[in-house]
Amino acid sequence: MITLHHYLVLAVILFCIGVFGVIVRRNMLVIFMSIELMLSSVNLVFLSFSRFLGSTDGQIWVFMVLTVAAAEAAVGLGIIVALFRNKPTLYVDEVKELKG
Amino acid sequence: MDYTVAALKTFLIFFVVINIVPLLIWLERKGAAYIQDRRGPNRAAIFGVRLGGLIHSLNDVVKLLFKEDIIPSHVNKPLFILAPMIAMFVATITMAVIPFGDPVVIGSHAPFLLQVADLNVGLLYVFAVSSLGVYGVMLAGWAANNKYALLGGLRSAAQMVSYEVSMGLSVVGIFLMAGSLRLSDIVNQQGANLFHWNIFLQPVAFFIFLAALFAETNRLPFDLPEGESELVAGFHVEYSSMKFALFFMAEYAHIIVGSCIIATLFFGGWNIPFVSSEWIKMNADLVLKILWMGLGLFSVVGGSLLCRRFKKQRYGDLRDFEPLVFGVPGVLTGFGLLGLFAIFGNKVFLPEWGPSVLLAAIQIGVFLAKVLFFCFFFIWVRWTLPRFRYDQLMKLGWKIMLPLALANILVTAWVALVN
Amino acid sequence: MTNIMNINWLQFADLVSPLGIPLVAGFLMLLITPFLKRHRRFSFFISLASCFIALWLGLKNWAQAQETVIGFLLFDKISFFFVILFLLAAILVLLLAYHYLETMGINRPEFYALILFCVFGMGCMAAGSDLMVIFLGLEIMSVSLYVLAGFHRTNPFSIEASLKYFLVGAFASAFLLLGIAFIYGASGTTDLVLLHQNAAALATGDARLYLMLGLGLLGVGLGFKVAAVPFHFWAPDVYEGSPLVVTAWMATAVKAAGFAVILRAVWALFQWEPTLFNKIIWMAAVLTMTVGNISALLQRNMKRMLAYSSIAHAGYALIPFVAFHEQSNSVVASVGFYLLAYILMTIGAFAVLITLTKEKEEVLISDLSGLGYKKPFLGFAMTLFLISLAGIPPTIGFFGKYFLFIQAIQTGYIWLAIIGVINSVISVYYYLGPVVAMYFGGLSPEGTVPSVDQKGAAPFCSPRAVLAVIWIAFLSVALLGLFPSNLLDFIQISASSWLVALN
Amino acid sequence: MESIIFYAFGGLAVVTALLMVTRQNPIFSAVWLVVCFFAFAVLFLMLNAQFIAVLQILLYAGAIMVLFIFVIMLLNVREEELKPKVLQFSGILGGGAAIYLIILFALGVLKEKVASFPILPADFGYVAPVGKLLFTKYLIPFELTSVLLLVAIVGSVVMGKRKL
Repeated sequence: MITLHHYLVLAVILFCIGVFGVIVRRNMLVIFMSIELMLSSVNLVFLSFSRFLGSTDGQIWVFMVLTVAAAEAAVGLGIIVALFRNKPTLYVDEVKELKG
Repeated sequence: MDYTVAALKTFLIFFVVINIVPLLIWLERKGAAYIQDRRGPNRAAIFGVRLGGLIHSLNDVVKLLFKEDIIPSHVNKPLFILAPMIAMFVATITMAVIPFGDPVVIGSHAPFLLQVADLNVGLLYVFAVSSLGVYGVMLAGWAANNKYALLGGLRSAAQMVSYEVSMGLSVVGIFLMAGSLRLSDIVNQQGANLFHWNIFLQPVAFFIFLAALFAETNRLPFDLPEGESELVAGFHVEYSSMKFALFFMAEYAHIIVGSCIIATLFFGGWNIPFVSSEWIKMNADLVLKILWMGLGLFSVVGGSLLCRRFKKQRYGDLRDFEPLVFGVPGVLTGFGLLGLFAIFGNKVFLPEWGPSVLLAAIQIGVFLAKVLFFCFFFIWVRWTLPRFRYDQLMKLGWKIMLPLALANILVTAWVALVN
Repeated sequence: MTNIMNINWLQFADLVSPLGIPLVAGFLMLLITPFLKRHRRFSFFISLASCFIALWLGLKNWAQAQETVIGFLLFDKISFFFVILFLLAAILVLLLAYHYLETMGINRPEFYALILFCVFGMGCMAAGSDLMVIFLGLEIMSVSLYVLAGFHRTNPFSIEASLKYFLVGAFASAFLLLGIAFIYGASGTTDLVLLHQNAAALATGDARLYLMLGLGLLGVGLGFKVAAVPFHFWAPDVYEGSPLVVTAWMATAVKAAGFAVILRAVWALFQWEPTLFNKIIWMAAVLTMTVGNISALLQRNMKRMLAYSSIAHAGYALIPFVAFHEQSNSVVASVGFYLLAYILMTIGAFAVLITLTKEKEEVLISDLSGLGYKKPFLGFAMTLFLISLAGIPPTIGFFGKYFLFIQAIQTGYIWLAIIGVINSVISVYYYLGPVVAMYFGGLSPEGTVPSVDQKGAAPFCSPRAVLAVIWIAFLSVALLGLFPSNLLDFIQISASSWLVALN
Repeated sequence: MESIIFYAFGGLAVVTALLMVTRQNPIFSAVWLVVCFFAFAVLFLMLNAQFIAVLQILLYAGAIMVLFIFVIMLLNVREEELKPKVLQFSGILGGGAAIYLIILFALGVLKEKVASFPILPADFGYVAPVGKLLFTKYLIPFELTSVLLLVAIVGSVVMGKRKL
């Protein structure tokens, strides 16, 4: 019997793998992909609650999250390409013109 | 039980697609030849039987299967192997939602669907899956570790992503008319009346869709990713033997799938112009007789025409007898059919399930005929039009087709609102 | 409400116009400018004009505002107050921008369009009555800001700031969303008014843990967005790297928008267990103030110093939230007043910095030396802004802080107020650094005033628009510091109508 | 049957997510993430969200990840420029933080009473009901997404175009 909790725990595990990726990896593309993974697991949370509550509102939320993910991907990859033109590296720890 | 049926259907459809591919390759070579005013392949033969060059396709299959499989040392091996698989997989999986006919209802049994899955989101599924096709090309381009391949991969990714947008937008008008994304609903909504087919109701959408489909399948006039004159062979320059064949087959499978979608969305799917399904069901006996007679006559006429081409000692070997191999049996079968019709013609009556099955058979036949016509159309276009320049291609996609598709949606929505 | 056809669209258009006009102006600008020759001027003027019209409409709507909720937007006086605040900041920043962008060679219409879209997003954040609209507004704002931060594409600092801001922003958005997802799961709704009515019941019900998880994650997400400690680490880098006008915009309006959301969220969601909430706010406020101020002490770069000071100011603005349960009305008013004050003085300070830049982004404190002699007005204005930021009477900054601390004192959080005062005293030290440099720096040993051309390196270019901004900020900081009560009344009316009507 | 699918695809999602995070070469990360998104789509289907499941593939796998791979190809970083993995302080910190978060969340979630799913109407999550809601109740958020996408278009042109 699969219950709400199964889905929530799965979603949370996936979310945390995303957090792990963001914190540990230095490759900016992988960091960005980890963020996409986080957003996707948020979708899983929304959908399992939507299924549990029997309300379609959660699916609308997922629709919005998908849009946001797409918008962020477009801008974020644009930024990465622009950065690469200035300094050909993929690693955030090599980008340290600003002392911080 | 359900799963078994689904698996059988899947296998059947896959089998059909795989077998149309060599046929299309033959059609392509022959079509190119006749468009360029030459004969095309006609030498390979089995005991003198050449089938108009069709044996060449068989030869190609055998050759590609048994050729040495070379993986160059500088490639990225996992992705290099994965890429052609993705290409082929994606091309065939789309067929799952294509309806080949009305659900067959026999007695009190549940309707038997003539498609693998009747999804509520059918058309979106088609787009979702076809948008994955770009992975095969991109990963092949990247994994080959070769400048030409990389450029080909990049080009195709940009091209496919750009054209997917106008492709998706062009069919929104059809959703609006059908009120559903289910492909069977879209076909039913078009009905048997020729002038209710979407080709007449949504002509702009049709042309946009067609152009986008050419770009999606990487066919001429949009075959920039593999343009021989500029990129050697584009993304599959490093591939050989069966891996190359998979790409090659994927391209043709893509054409078949694309033709299926065009036939479904714009040409009434399995519908026969002006002959409604109900009419066929009501007059199943009559239809059966007409078909029986027609088949018999066709065999006789076709067979005798073939036999007339038999000339002794033209080649001086077995090939001289080739027309007879098909002509004589054809004539005999035709006479047999006609004779049977004369004897039993009036005594035949169909069992209870007969009309439904007959209808389904006719629908499948009509649908396949439409699909084959569009496959031929692809080939026709390829050997007729020149290739675009890359910037023109992008300009066409973003600056002409996209606004047109949007305008089409606006107009359709307005008309739908007024009605 | 559920059926969109029942909406009175005319009324909606009227109410939404203060947000909508900048948006429409942005669309128009993007449509028209490619066909124009003198497009830079055109886009500057059209954006400015749209902001002025929107400001006028905002004031008009503020006067007539009832608590109407249409299509997830809550049009009450406090929404319009925040919209007016954003528009004011936008006008000031736009006035600064034209000259600055010309100097940097990046004067393009997209900049103005993005600022206008940003204003729209902030308006949605302030006026949203559903977390969905708030979140989408936040994203519209953030995506514009990612680009604005990297608008000087050829400058590696700028693009790096953009990347850092983007990665942190997207990361924070994911946390925020997970929080919202759990809140949705706990309550089945994301409507703030409904949540406000049900939060107490939920907090004791079955779904308590989901709600707690959701609130915690939401808090983390919002903390990232307003750069509260310990989620502040990105702010100094981003503020330093971004173009100066964008920094001014991020430090002021964006922060105000973040606080607008926090006000709404605290009102709707965090009212069920005040003691725990107050402890968390107490910690956050103290940490944010202290870390911000102490780090600011070490900075030599003006931009970076102002960045840390903006973190510290976020800490001050968090203080009154401990009193939200008891006296929400005056808390909202004090935060609103403080944000307005902060916007005016910070933009003033940035305006003075902009007069000092010429193709070089960095402004060190030593670059300011002698400004008090060379340009007496600029020096005087800068001094006023800085002492106002430090909170020395009789400036607007003093009253702002006074109203904040008084909330804490009235509800018995004496120590919090004392820590706030101590922090203000620390901040005086680094705010006076530039003042000292302006009046006493750059003097030759004999104590004579160096002539301008001797130091010549510091080019002063102060076109009329920038001067106008400095004058506006100067006058309002000085005058409102002397007569703050009218303004406070204005804000108090805004706050009370919201809380009374929907409680 | 339901639990088999759940554990199979849930496990697949977790494994591919871990592979995505640990690959050194970003293109492998991207490929694993695509597989992960497929597993997500199957889970979405199990949750009666047909429409969203297809959108997940269409948008994430078909558009966003294609963009990622496109950028990876465009930047064309060679294998030898990729850094070897070293376990750094941040690695230990991140691993610890992630495990801590998982335990925290999982404990929090599991403390709740067992909550099984209710029976839903047959067309739950189909295109029509979701679309209807999107264009009536949620019309204004829907329009906001179009503004967001416009901002993203302007933004990516500003950042990406070589010459403006």
